[in-house]
Amino acid sequence: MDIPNEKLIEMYERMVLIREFDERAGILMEQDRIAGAVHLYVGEEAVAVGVCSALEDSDYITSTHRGHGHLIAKGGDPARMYAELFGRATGYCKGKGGSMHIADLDIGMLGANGIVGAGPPIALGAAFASKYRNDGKVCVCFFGDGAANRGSFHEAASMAALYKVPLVFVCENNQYGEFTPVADHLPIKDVSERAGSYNMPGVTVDGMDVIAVYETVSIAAERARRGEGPSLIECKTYRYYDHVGRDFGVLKRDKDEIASWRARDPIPQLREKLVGEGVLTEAEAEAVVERTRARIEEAIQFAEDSPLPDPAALLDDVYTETSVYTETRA
Amino acid sequence: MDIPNEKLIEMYERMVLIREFDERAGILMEQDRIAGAVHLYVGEEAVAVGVCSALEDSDYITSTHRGHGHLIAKGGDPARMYAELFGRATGYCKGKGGSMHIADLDIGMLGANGIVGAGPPIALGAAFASKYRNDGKVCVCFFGDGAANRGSFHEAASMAALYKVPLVFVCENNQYGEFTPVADHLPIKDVSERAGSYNMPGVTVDGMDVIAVYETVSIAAERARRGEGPSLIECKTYRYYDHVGRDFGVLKRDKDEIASWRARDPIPQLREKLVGEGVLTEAEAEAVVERTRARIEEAIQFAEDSPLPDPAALLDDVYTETSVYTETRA
Amino acid sequence: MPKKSMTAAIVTAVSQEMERDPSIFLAGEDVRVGGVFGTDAGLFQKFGGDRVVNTPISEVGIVGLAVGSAAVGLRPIVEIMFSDFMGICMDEIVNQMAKMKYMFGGKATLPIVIRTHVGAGRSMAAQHSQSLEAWFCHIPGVKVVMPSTPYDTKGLLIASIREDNPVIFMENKRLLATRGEVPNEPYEVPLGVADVKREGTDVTVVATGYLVKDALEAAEELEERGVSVEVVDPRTLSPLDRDTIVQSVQKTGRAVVVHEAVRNYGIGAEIAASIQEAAFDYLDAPVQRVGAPFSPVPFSPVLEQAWLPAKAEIIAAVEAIVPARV
Amino acid sequence: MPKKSMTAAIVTAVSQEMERDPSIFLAGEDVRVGGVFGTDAGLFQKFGGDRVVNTPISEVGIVGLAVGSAAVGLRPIVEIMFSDFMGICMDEIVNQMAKMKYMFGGKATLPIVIRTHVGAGRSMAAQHSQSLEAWFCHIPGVKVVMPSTPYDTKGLLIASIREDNPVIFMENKRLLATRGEVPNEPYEVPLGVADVKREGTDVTVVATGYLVKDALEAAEELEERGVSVEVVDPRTLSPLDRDTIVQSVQKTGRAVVVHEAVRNYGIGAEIAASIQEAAFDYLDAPVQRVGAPFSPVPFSPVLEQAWLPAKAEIIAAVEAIVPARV
Ligand SMILES: Cc1ncc(C[n+]2csc(CCOP(=O)(O)OP(=O)(O)O)c2C)c(N)n1
Ligand SMILES: Cc1ncc(C[n+]2csc(CCOP(=O)(O)OP(=O)(O)O)c2C)c(N)n1
Ligand SMILES: [Mg+2]
Ligand SMILES: [Mg+2]
Repeated sequence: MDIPNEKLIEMYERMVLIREFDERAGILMEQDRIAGAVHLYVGEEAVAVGVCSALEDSDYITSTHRGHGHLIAKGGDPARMYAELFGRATGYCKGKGGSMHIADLDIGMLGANGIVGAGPPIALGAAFASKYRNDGKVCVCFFGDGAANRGSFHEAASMAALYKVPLVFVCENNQYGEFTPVADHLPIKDVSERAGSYNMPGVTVDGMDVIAVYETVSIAAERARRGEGPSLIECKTYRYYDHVGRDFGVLKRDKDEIASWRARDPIPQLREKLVGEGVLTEAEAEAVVERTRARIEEAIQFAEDSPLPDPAALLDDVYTETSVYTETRA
Repeated sequence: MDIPNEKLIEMYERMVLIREFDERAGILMEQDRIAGAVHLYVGEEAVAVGVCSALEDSDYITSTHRGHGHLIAKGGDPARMYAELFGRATGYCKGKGGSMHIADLDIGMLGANGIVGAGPPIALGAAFASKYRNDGKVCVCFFGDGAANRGSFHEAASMAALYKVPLVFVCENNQYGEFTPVADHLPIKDVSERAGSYNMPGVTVDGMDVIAVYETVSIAAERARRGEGPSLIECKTYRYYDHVGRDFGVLKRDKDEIASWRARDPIPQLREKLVGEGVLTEAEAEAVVERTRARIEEAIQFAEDSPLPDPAALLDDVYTETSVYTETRA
Repeated sequence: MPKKSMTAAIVTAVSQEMERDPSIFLAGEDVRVGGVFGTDAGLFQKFGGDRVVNTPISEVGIVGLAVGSAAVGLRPIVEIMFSDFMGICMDEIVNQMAKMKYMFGGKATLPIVIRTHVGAGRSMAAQHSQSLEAWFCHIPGVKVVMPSTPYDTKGLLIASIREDNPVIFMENKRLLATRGEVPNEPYEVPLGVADVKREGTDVTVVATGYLVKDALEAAEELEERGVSVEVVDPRTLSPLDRDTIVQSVQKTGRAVVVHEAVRNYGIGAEIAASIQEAAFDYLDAPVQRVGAPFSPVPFSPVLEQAWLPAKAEIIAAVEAIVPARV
Repeated sequence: MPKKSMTAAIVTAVSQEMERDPSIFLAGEDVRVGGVFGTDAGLFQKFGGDRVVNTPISEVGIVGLAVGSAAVGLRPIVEIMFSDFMGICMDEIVNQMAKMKYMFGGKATLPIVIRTHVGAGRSMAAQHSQSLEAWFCHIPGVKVVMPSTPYDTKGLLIASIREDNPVIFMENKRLLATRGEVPNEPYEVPLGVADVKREGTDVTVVATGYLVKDALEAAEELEERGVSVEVVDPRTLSPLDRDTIVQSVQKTGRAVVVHEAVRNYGIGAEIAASIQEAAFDYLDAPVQRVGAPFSPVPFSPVLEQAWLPAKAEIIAAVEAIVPARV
C-alpha cells in the first residue's frame, strides 16, 4: 500500500502524542493529581494509530478501559482529556466519567468502558446503524485478549457476522489480562483463531508495526464497506507497564520479556523507517517530539487551570430533560 | 465399535420410551391435562440415547428446556416425570419445577433449564468437580443450535478447554431455534466449527443414527476421562413438532423438509438394523413397543392418581433449613 | 371508541410510530413471526426485515444492538421475550444503557425502549414468571413503565418511544388479552403520571400491572361491605408520581400497596416508605403491603395460585386497617 | 485480642475454612496474585492452583463453575471482583443459583459464597462503585450479607461458608483497611441476626456497610447535642432481622435508615416500610431515609463526595425528627 508522506508523519506524531500523554498520565497518577484508576497504553501505540489511520473521521470506534490511545488516535484533544482525568468541568465528560469513560461522540469515539467486553455489543449496534442508514461508515471495536473470553464478544461477533454489518474487531493482545498471561486464560494461541466461529476472516498481525496494522485494517474496512461483513484482526502487542499505572509491583514479569518487546518499540521503529526513507529528517522527527511535549505541557496546564465541577451539577445529565414533550415529538 | 446386543436392545427400548412419552405429553398438553409449556423431543431420540448410552450411570448431564428425552435416556422414571408435568406432589420436583425444570440429581441429571444456554456454565462446574475430586466422571452438556449463540456457551467452552475438565458438549442441531431456522441465526454451517475457538475437537454426526452418536460420544468421553479435555459434538437432527407442543401453527415449515427427515426416523432405522442383524425378531421389537406403551399408560395413571401439592408446602425448599448450625458444620 | 386487546394496543403503537419515524426499528427473538405473545404481529410483513430484525438468542447482543445504534442516532425498540431473561443482559442495561449519558457528561442520547413480558399465572414456572421491576427502578438513567389497561398501554408505549431516555416497558402476560377502549389515532399517556383508576374515601390502594385489576375487583367487593376504596395506578414506576399517591392518602388516611412481585424488597417498599414520609400525620394506620411470598414461582397451578397475590389478599390487607363498617 | 484489617479478616476466614474442609475451593479473576484488593493474599501459595483457581474474565463462567460444582457436592467460594459486574452473571445467580433448590423440589443443595466488592469513594466512577444489594435481597433463595467491622466480617464469612444456602457476601472497598479486634480462632457470627452497635434512647439509626461508621460518628456528634442515638447494623440484609430493628424503634420511637446505595428503591425502603408496619403506634415521626441521590456515581472526587451519603446527611435526618435538646 502506498501511504502518503503526510499521513506517515501524522501517524508518527499521533504515536508520539499517545506515548507522551500516557507517560505523563502515569506520573500524574503517582503524584495523586489524577484520582482513580488509569490504564496506560504505553507500548501499544501502533495499534490505535494503525487502526484509526485506516478510518475516515466519520467512522466509529468503541474503546476499552485502556482508552487514551484510542481517543488520541481518533483525533481527541489531549487538553480536554487531561481535564477529564483531573476531574474538571472542562473535561470530555465534565469530570463525570474519568479515564474509564472518556468519550467523544462528535468524532465517533463511542467511549472507553469500565466493563471488559462491553465494547463488542455496542460496536455491533453502531455498525448496524451504518448498515441501516447505508451511510458507508465502518465501526472498529477494540478489545483485549482478556475480553475475548467474555460472552459479550461471542454474541456480538456472531450477530455481526449474521447481519454482515460493517464492523472490524481489533483484538489488542498485549499478552496479559490484568495479572494473568494469555497462556493462562486462553485455550488457543491466537485470538484470531476465533474468527472461524463466525465465518469471518481472521488474521494476526504484528501490533508493534503500525504500517502492518494500517494495511490490514484498511483491507478489512474496505471489505466491511462493501457490505461483506466483519473481520477479526489480532494485533500482538505489549503492555509496557503494570495493569493500572506504571508499576505497583503486583506482577512480577520476566525482565527479558519486557526488554525483548521494548527492543521492538513501535515508535523508534517507525521513526527509523521514516528517516531511513527520507520522509523525515532526524531533526524533523525530533521536532515532532518537542512539539508534542510542549502540547502535553499546555494540555496539563489547561487541565490544572480548569474549574472543578459544581456539586450542584451532580444530578444533571442523568436524564435528557428535553425529551418530555419536545420538538423531537410528532 | 462392538456394542453388546443387550445394550443395543436397551437403546432401542429407551428411544421408544422417549417417543411414546413425548407423543403422549403433546396430547396431554392439548387436553389441558398438562399446564404450561412442554417442548417435545420427538424426532431427536437418537441423540439423547446415543449420548447417554455412552456414559456411566454415575456420569452427569445438563439438559435444556427440551429435556424429557435426556432424563429418560439417563434412566429417569416416566411415572415421576408425568407426575411432575401434571404438577403433582409425587413428581420429580414435587410439582414445583414442571417440564422446564425436571431433574434427578441422584442419576446425575442436573436439570432441564428454562434459560436457553444456561446449561454450559453448570456443566463446566460439574466437570470441574470431577477433575477436582479426580473421580473419573464425565459431564455431557446438551445444548441447542440456538443456544450456541449465547455468550454463556462461549465462556463455559473456553474455561472448560483451559482447565481441561472432563466435559463433552453435545449440540442438538434440530434446525430451528423456536421459529427461526439455523441459517437465519447462525453465520456458519456447522456448530462444530466453533470447536476451533477453544482448541477442542469438533465433529458433526448424523443425529438420526444412534450408533454414530454413541460411538462419537464414547470417544469424546474417553478422551475427557483421560484428562485431555472437552470436545464438541454436533448432532444434526430434527424437531418433528412445533417449538412448544405438537402444532400450534406458528411456524409454516416445508412439507418436504419434514417428510425427508421423517423418512430417516431414528427409531425404525435402529429397529431395521437390529432385526436385520438378528439382534431382535420383529415380534420382539414389537413387544418392546407394546411393553413401553403399557408402561406409559401406567405412568400416566400414576400421575393422575397422585395428590396435588399441599399449598402449605409453598415456602418449603426455598432454603435448606438445616444449614444453620447443623452437623455439616465443624 | 373501538375495543382492543392490550396485545393489539402494543402492535398499533409500534406500528404507528414506525410509520412516523424511519429511524425507529424493532429487534428481538422471533419478532418475524409476530413474537411468541403476538405483540409484534404483522410488523415484519408491514415493515420488512430491515426494520423488524429477527435476532439470534443473544440477549446481550440484542441490548448492545440497541445501545450502539441509539448512540449514533437510531431509535431502537427491542424485545426481551421474558423479563426473566433480563439477568443475561443486565450489564448492558445497567452499566451501559442507563449510565452512558451521565458518564459522557450528558453527550449521549439513548432513545431506547426495551419491551418485555412479566408476570406469573401461566404455569411457566420459576424462570418465566418473574416481576423484576424493582431492579430497574433502583437504577438512575432508565425509566420504568408498567401499564394495566389497553388504553394506557398504547399511550404509554407511544410516549416511551418518543422519549429520549431509555425506557423499560413491562407488559404483563395475563393482561395481554384484556380488552378495552383504545383510540385509533396515536396519542401519548405521559410518563411519570399516576392515574386514579377509581375514586374512594376510606383507603388508597396503590396497585400496579395485573394487580390493578385485582384491586378494582377488591374495591367492588369492599364497596358492598361499606368500604370506599380509591385505586391509584402509578403506571410509571420510575420516575414515581409520589404526589398523586400522597394526595390520595392524605384524603383517605390509609394505604395498601399492591404488586405481583415478591413482597420483600419489592417496589411496594419504596411506595410505602414514601407514603409514610410524606403523609405521616394523615395516616390512621400503618401502610400495608401485598406482594408475593418469598419463594420462586412454582409450576404446579395449585401452588402458583397460592403464590399469586390477588383479590383476597388485597381485601384482607384493607380490612386489617379499615374499621368494619357493616 | 489482635487487631486486624477487614482484608486480613477475609483472608483468615477463607484460609481457616479451606484448611478445615477440602471440598472448599476459591475461584476468581486474579486470585492467584491475591486479588486486586488483596483479599486473597497468600491463598494461592498456601493451597495451590487446584484449590485457588485463577479464572479468565468470564463472570458467567465463574458463577457457572460455582453452581455446577456445588450441585455435585463441592463448596465453592467465588469472587466477582466488583459488584458492578454482577449484571453480567445475574442470570446464573438469580435463575440458576437462587432457584435450583426450589425448582428441583428441594433436592439440590448449593453451599456457594459469592464474595464481591461494593461501594464508591475511590474515584472509580460509575461502573466500579455501585451498591446493588437491593437486587439480591429481592430474590428468594439467596442470602445477602454486608459486614461493617473486621470482627463481623470474619464471623459472618465463616458462617456464610458453612451455610448450605447460597450467600452473596458484600465487602465494602472503603472499609477494607479498617482495623479492629479479630480473634485468631475460627468463629461464626450467625446470619440473620442484627447487631446493636451503639445503644441510645432517642432515635434508632439503622445503617449498613460503610455507613455504620458514619452513623457511629454522627451519633457521637449528636450525643454532644444531647441526642441519644441507637445504631443498629442488620449485618445480614436477607433474611432481615426485623425483630431487633423493630424492638429498637419501639424503644426510641424514631428511626432513620441509612445506606450508601441510591435511595430510590433501595434497601432502606424495605426497612422503613417494615418499621412502620410493625411499630406504627410507637413512631413519633416518619421513618427517615438516607441514601445516595438518583444518579450514577460520578468520577470527579468533588462530585463523588457530594454523591456519597455521609455523616452530615445522617445528622440532618435525625435532626429533622428529633426535637432539639440543647
Ligand atoms: C467484566 C469485567 N470483569 C473484570 C474487570 C476487571 N478488569 C479490568 S481490566 C481487566 C483486564 C482486561 O484484560 P484485557 O481485555 O486483555 O485488556 P488489557 O487490560 O490487557 O488492555 C480486568 C479483569 C472488568 N473491568 N470488567
Ligand atoms: C435466554 C433465553 N432466551 C430466549 C428463550 C426463549 N426460548 C425458549 S426455547 C428457545 C429456542 C431454543 O433453540 P435451541 O437452542 O435450538 O433449542 P431447541 O428448542 O431447538 O431444542 C427460545 C428462544 C429462553 N428460554 N431463554
Ligand atoms: Mg490484555
Ligand atoms: Mg434448535
